[in-house]
Amino acid sequence: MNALTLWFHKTGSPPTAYRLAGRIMPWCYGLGLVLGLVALYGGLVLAPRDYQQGDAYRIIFIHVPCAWMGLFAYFFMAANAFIALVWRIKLSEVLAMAAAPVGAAFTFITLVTGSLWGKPMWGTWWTWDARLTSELVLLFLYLGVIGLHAAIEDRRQAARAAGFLALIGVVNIPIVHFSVNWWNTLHQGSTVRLMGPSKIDGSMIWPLLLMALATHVWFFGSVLARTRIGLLELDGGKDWVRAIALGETEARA
Amino acid sequence: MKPGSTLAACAALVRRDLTLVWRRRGDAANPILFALIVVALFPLALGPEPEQLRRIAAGVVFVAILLAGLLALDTLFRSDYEDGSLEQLVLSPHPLSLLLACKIAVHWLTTALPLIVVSPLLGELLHLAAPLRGLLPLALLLATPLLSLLGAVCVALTVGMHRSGMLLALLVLPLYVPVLIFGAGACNAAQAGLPFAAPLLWLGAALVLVLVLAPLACAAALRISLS
Amino acid sequence: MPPAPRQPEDHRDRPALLEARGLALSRNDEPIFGPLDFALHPGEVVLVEGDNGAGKTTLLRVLSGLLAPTSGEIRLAGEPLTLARLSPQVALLSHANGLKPELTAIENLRFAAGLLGLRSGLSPTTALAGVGLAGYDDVPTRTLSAGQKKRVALARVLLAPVGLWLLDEPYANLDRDGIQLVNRLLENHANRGGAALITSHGAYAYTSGTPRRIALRGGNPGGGGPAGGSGFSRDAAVPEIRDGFAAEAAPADRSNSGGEA
Amino acid sequence: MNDFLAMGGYGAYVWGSYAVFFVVLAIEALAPRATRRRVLTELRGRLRRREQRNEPSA
Repeated sequence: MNALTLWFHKTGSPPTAYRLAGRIMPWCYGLGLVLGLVALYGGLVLAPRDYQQGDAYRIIFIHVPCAWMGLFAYFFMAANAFIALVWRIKLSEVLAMAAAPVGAAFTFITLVTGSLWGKPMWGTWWTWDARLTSELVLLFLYLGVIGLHAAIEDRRQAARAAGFLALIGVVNIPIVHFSVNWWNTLHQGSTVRLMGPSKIDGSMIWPLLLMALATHVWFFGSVLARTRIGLLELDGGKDWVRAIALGETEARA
Repeated sequence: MKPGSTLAACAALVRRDLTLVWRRRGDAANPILFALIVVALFPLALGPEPEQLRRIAAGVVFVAILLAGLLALDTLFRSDYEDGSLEQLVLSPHPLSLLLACKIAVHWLTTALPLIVVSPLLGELLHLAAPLRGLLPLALLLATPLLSLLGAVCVALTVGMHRSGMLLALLVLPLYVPVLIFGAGACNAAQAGLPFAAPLLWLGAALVLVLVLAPLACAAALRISLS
Repeated sequence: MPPAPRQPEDHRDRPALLEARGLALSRNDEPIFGPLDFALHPGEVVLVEGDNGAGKTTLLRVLSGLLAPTSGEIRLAGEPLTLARLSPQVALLSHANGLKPELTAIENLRFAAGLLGLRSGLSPTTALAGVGLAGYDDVPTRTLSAGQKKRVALARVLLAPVGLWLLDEPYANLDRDGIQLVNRLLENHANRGGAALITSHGAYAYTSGTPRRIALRGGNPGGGGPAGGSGFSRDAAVPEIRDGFAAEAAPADRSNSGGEA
Repeated sequence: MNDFLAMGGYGAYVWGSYAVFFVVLAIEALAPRATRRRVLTELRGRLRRREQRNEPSA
């Protein structure tokens, strides 16, 4: 066995992964928070007012990073589900299922902030714009994965079934996007482009990118937190979990 | 046909499923009645103006048939799962995906095809525009096998759950979105005097692809949920 | 590797129909059974004993290939069993009979024959007669009693051209004649060079021949001491496997009380 | 300061968006803690059951 596979086996073993995740997780959360606050300062205070949209455009600093995260989390989930189904690696199963609720949260934020942005810009809370519609379908895909995972008793079987669904969804996403785009051209009337070809100033772009970085780091922190729980559930009968379960009782007593 | 050959197995399965449908023929009309009721609800909700109904006719018929198919999906594996014949199917030495393809085909023939046959009637209830009378069944003919095949994969994932109805809808509907868009979209385009061949061709292409992939995915999903 | 299974002389020259090595299954990390090591040779009938919830049914599902084991491997006639390619050499009788209530007995058997093929010299009708249901050909399965349904399911197993039978509680729901019928079917199958693994929750009834027994204790390794002289068990505590020769064979009158569901 | 809060008349939308962002992410970050507590309680129950089961035979 070469050094790399050895390393994977060692890191992929639940107790090691649990400990490693525990060590990295607070850094992700902390870094995400700090970067996010800096980005917010840049976006809300430093960035100039948009000549067309006024201050309303400032929603972009959370809307767009969250939209990116929604997609990123889905691909992260699907990639892990693929690894889990093909090589039956426990850690990947847990990682995939940990990403689902986080991705769903980001997608939800995208939809709500998009709606809040749409009201002053388009005069309506909701429009059947291609992006919004695709985003809605993405949210349903997430909810399907989460629902299926919750509905099956055996944790490994649940992860495999939900992972399989996530893989079907990953094929579905571009098809939905393509079909919704086509559908939208058929009903041109209601289309309003959210982001026109207007040039974005440098003072606007850096908070956006920084916020994207912050959400990514935050995402990994949250995924690791959920992964730890998933590992505990999966390895419930093992000694290392027993030590953790009993250790926490003592700590509280 | 040699007994024990894959062909014989498929034939036996098709014959059995058709016999079963015939023995339960009372249930066969249920999807049609359901679609009829859904379509009848629209004039009641929106008012009887023919012009308004004509505008939405194709879309409403499409959605009604999609929902009727969704309700019928549950019967695809349920009884086979409950009486243990699904296990026998999985344990047979023949390619599971092929056997499942046969099952899905019979299911489509007995649930979706009758709906297509009554679709002109449903359209007439909503004053469907004359040029769409031929196009709507054609679009349905391309779209409903897609719905059945995609639905079968999701049913296979939820097989064995006691109350899978809502969950199944949640899993299936995102997959149905593109089919609905192209199927109903073709009709709407034709109604607006736009070219409508492209969406139909897309549906056809998707059907060929899904015809190959869905039984394989369905078999893999079934193995996961039976374990 | 555990020591090689001890076998009666006449089976030594033929490969094992079924071989399990270190076979174990757990769900949500709760052990269900195992690790188990055993082999099933042509002409053998092995009885899996255990209380409710000991994992008998699950073991049969694993052995048939429906369920992937958590660890260990299964070999059927020397070939490893994988989920991707199930073996055509296994017939499974599970709790659910696998019969369609709307179809007649003969239609159910015809379908089974179409799916799995026919054992040479048998037809659905003769198989039905072989389980004591001659003349029931055109009766809808729905109207049959639980015991008669079990017989139809047994006819399905009988019909399949396979060497290995995995029967889950074959005695359940059967009357005295039915129990003897199962024993006769098993005996004939063993004499033909087939093998069978049957489960029973204690009230076993296989009286003829030399049934070897595997006792499942579920995932609770607390109980049960090591079985003296057992050559099959990797872990002395789980499971306990004994050879069921003379001293262990069931007394004949036990079959009367056996088979209660 | 008031100017900043008003966001050129779009205050409700902008601050509303940011509120949603923070609330959802806060819930999302706190949820694992509750789950973790629940899982550990379940595990302890399981361990206790297992010990009880083993004691009589031991």
